[in-house]
Amino acid sequence: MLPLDQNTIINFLFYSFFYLLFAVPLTLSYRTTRVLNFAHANFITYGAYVAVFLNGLLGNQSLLLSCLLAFLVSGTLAVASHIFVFKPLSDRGASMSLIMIASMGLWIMYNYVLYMLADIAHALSGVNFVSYGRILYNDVPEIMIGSLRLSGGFIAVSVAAVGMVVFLSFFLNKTLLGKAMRAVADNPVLAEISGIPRNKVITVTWVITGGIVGIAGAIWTSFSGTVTPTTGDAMILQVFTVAFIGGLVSLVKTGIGAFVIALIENVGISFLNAWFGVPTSFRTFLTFVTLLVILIAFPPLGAAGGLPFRYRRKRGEAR
Amino acid sequence: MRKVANILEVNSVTKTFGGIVALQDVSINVPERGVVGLIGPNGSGKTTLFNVVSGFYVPDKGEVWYHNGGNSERIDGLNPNEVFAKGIVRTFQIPRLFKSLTVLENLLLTPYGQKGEHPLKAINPETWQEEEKALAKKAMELLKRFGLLEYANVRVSELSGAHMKLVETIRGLMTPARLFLLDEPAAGVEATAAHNLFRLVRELNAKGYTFLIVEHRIEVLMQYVDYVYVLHNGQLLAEGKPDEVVSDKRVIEAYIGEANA
Amino acid sequence: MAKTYIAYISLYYIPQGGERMTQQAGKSKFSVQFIAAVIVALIVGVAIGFAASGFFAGPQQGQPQQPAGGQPSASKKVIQIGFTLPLTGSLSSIGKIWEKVAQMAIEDLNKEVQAYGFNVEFKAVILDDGTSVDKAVSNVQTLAQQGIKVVIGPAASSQVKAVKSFADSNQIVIISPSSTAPTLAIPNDFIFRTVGSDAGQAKVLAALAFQEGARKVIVFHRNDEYGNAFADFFAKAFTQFGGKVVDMPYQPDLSDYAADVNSLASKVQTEQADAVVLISFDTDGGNILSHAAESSILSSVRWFLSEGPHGAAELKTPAVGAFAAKVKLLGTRPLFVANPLYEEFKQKLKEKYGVDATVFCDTLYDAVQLAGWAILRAGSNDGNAIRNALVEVAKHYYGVSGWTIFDSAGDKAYQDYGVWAIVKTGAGYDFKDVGFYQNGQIIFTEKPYP
Amino acid sequence: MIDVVGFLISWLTFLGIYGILAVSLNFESGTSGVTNFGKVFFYGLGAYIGAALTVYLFLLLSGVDTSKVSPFDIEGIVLLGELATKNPILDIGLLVASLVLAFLVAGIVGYLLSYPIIRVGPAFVGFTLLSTGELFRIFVQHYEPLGGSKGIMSIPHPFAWVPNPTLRALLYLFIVLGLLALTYFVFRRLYNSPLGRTLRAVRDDEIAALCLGKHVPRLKAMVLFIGSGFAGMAGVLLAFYYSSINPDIFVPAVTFNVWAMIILGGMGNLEGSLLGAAIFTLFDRLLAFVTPQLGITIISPDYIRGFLVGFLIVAVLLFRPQGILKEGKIETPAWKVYEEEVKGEKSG
Repeated sequence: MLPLDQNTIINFLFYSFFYLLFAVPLTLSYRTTRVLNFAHANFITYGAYVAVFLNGLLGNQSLLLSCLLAFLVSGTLAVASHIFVFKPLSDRGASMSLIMIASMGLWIMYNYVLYMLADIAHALSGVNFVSYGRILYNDVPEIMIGSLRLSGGFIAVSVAAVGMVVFLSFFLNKTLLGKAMRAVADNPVLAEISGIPRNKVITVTWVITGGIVGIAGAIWTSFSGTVTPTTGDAMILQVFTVAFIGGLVSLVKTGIGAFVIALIENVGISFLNAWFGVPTSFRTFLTFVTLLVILIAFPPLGAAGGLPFRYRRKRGEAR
Repeated sequence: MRKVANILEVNSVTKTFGGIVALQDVSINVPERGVVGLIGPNGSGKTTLFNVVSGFYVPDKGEVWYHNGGNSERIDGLNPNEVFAKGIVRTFQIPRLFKSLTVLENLLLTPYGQKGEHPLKAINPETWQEEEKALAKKAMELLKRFGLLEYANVRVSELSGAHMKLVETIRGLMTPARLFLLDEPAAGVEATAAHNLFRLVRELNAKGYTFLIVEHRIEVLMQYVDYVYVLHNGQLLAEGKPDEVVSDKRVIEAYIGEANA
Repeated sequence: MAKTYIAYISLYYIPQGGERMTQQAGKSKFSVQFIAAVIVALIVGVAIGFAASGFFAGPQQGQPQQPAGGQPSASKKVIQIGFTLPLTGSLSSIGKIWEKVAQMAIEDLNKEVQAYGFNVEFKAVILDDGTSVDKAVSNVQTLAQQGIKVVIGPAASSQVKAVKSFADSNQIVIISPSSTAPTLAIPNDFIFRTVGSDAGQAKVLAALAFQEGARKVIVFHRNDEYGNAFADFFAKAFTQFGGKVVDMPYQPDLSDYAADVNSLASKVQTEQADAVVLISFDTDGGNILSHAAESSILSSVRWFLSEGPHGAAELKTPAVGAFAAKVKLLGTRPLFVANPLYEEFKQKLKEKYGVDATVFCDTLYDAVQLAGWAILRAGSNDGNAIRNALVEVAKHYYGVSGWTIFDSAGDKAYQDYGVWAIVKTGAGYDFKDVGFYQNGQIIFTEKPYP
Repeated sequence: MIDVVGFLISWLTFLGIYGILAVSLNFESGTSGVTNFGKVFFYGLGAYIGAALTVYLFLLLSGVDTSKVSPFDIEGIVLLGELATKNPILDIGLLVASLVLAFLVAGIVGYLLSYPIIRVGPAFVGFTLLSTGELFRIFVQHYEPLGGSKGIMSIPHPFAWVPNPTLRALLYLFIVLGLLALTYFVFRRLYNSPLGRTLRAVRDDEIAALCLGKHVPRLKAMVLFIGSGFAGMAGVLLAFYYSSINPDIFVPAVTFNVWAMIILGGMGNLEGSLLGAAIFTLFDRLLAFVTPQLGITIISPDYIRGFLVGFLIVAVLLFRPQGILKEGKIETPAWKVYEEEVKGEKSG
């Protein structure tokens, strides 16, 4: 029996769109800045908590307002990380792993700042912010298609995901800054020589990355049943897996990765459960296995600082 | 029919990258104890050829042969470390030294198959100390000979560009290597230093080493090489003695074409 | 403390020359070593400082305390009780409430013992273990090193297991208010639990589900020790009643469970189950229920819950509330039904700290009371004596969690169970105890759902 | 009065275990450039191998049929606790056997894992190992022969037969410190050898090292073998120390803690890792003496502690990237030759 019903499809799309919104900016930021940013998880969580604080402290019920503020907050966070940490490090010629570790430090730091903020907010209002239920917004409509009910959160995430794809494809292909961004991604040295303002490009990349992810985080509060300060952390491994499917280089492949992982997590595990009795708690396990399989079968050569060729066991085994 | 006098033979090598032909049917020969230049405009396939010879790429077609003494071996498709083990040393356009190590250490780590590189032996210094001392003596001699003694204990990240190139080149002398592949030794170096480097090449050549040199600065290169190959758009355009090549119309056109582009 | 921070901070500003430098300068190397030495010295100094302060201010059993700050209670003997609670980490939302319960329990205990004429003052030493095993162990060790013999906590069974070895060999009495793992029911050790084992509750939940007409249920449970053990016991009890059980674990600590809930829905459909039994904690339980509320399949079967989600704010939202009414959601939890002490406790907690009593608040409160009286009864700071006294004290104590008698394994021997529901109130939705378990069946005191 | 002896014993035992992790991680990541974000995987693997081997073998060798009395049920747990006090040879023998086996298995798994990751850059390496750790944790949670989510309990303490608890802890501390010393000795030797030099070259520039004839994939696999082997031994030490393990112990946070230690101490400096491990473990313990004095605070002191860990990582990388102790040079006899030559030059 195929476990394919309306809800499965809706859920699959939900996850796909969220992974798209979380992972495409990650790939974008990596390929432009060469920083594998663990603090990406914080952009998600901060976006979500902007919405949570607005709702819990001020009673805000507008998703649009939450998204706007989340864009600002997460975008600022991203740019601040760049200006105060990543830029000084890369200016000094620190290695890629070192910057990666610095982002790990930022990740831990931001996380606890959020816990502290939740504590302060708790002291102010008496509301428990460490685990916050789904927020109902009054400015996103529900749509009924026949018997199919599309929730406000679904409308919001679809609009955001489609909006991001349209925006990015326009921005990267048509605008000067976007083209410069691609040039920096392709060859930073050459881009610098040819007079592209690399620094400006990178700053803009961070704004876009943090901003989009922040918006997605805010929308997440209208989808997920609970928001906690570890919301982003618990998801970041999947998001990275999605981005790795794109080799951290290709935005299109990352997009495909989002759908693949969403498919595995929503439909694949149900199939395995129905047919082979694999426990459904293997859901995340499956994601990581996918990652390992991809790395073994199609190593992303040259991506993320690896050897630019495949080490051969025998003469001329592969090229 | 191979000429035994050649140390390196590249026989009609073709290499494509997803439809783009980087090398097409290129054949070059490097004679034993020769200094051979390889020139061509940007994107003509020089570096690809180097990458094929040094083992980074496997050619789609063609063969690469290496004749060391009476030993003839096919080396295409070997990994870079295996190519090195056969006695071919390669340098890079931007010197790739090990930045956190000192000049002396950069030299010391070059020899292939040191005893102390084996983990079980590394734990027991007795097994490798003598070898290490002998290597150190050899390295110090080299440094002395090339006037680098004062830099022996300096991290290479603090050296000037010219010194880096020098260290990268003489690093190969720590090994029994016969053939040096130099990738743009004169790039980014001022004229005097470039000439010094090429003088060193001739000096070493006189001692029996063979060189294949990719160089963009033709005016410097031509004074020092015996024979020149010209690549253009992945194909061999011309070859011959330096003065012949310089006057070759096709070569001039290729370079002018680049200048106009 | 401050000193250590200053040492750290001063470190960052060491001149950058060191980085560029090669190995030429012995001087700079020396300075680095010097700094390292200074840091080590500072740390050791701070450590000795603490040791010394502990020497002056710590509890010295049998001797009157020197007044610290000239409090009027100067002549009272101070006895410390250690706590290791999950103030951060995955259990932090209830840990925060427990912290307040612990404070309140100590206050009440002090009033009570002083009323009996004991010239002692109990003091809570509360440490956070972040729900981590390593920290729980180091907390218990730290507490023991301060001369504390009774430690309340840690919360999770995995933590209790890890501290067991240290507690047993150093005779530290551990009283966990919330660990329910059956594998910890070991006789003659120093581990006590003021909460009934999951086996009991699983049986009650099975009885509840069966009595409510469920014949084929899907047990959707956390894939951790708590969830797996509970599910096993439930399955045993429910099959004994003649029902059928389908096991379905989910991985805890995810950010969202929409996909899992979806798998659950398709499982419900393919298995033709008539009820879902959810065994979860608070955050994941709230998450799962709010997703389930959106599924028509899951809204058409009955739901039965364990004690984990009880008290979670996420369950009071209108969406979940409406869902609860639709599926006639019922849960079980350890509770001494119609215990006036518990009602009083709940009210007092709300008045004093503004928080609602959640799961295991009562067992924690009683753990503190038992610990205090046991220490007094033992009359010495000897772990073994306190352990023996604890068993005796518990035999004669009726607290907010009911009778506290321990069985031979040091676990709560008699546990009653109540049934809770989510009902509509004036302000929205809230939890309500609607029945209890007696002699193998559930007796409802009121009808929660029309 | 604070029990200083008890404090030192418990702190040093933790320090010993974390010290082994930190030194081996520093050798992998600081010296050889394998960004291992999955340290906890090998640590957990070792712990599980040691624990499972011990509880099964202990029961079998004591003549108990493990198919009837499972070491994961109450009966088995109680039985193990009773038997452990009576059988010194088995207690110690199984610890030794566990250490050896854990070293080998964790090492071999590390070696095999190098296959998917040798060709990719640090970002992929780090992340792949990180997710492998999670993979392992989820797997163990499901795998009943290893106790599943219950974990393994009542692992016989090697000195369970010693009646005095302080002496018992002290004896175990000696074993831990002995292994820490062994770890340090081995890595010190490897570090100051031509191998250490080559590994540093690989870290600096993989491609150039390859062109100089260094078999980079094999070197990395070898480093992962050794580093993982020692992490596996640390896991065994933890398992025997706690007498119980379960999947919840081996979360990625452990790896990040060890990373913070080596960054603070100095990447590429083995003594630095020990110092970093000492500072971190001590800081945690001292904090535990202070925080209860603060009572209920608005912001939990542990949040501030967590914040400081992250801040420390960032600040050290920004302002003192080499850590407290910076990377030293590779001490081989070559420097003696160098000094002689330079002296000869000057006098000559």
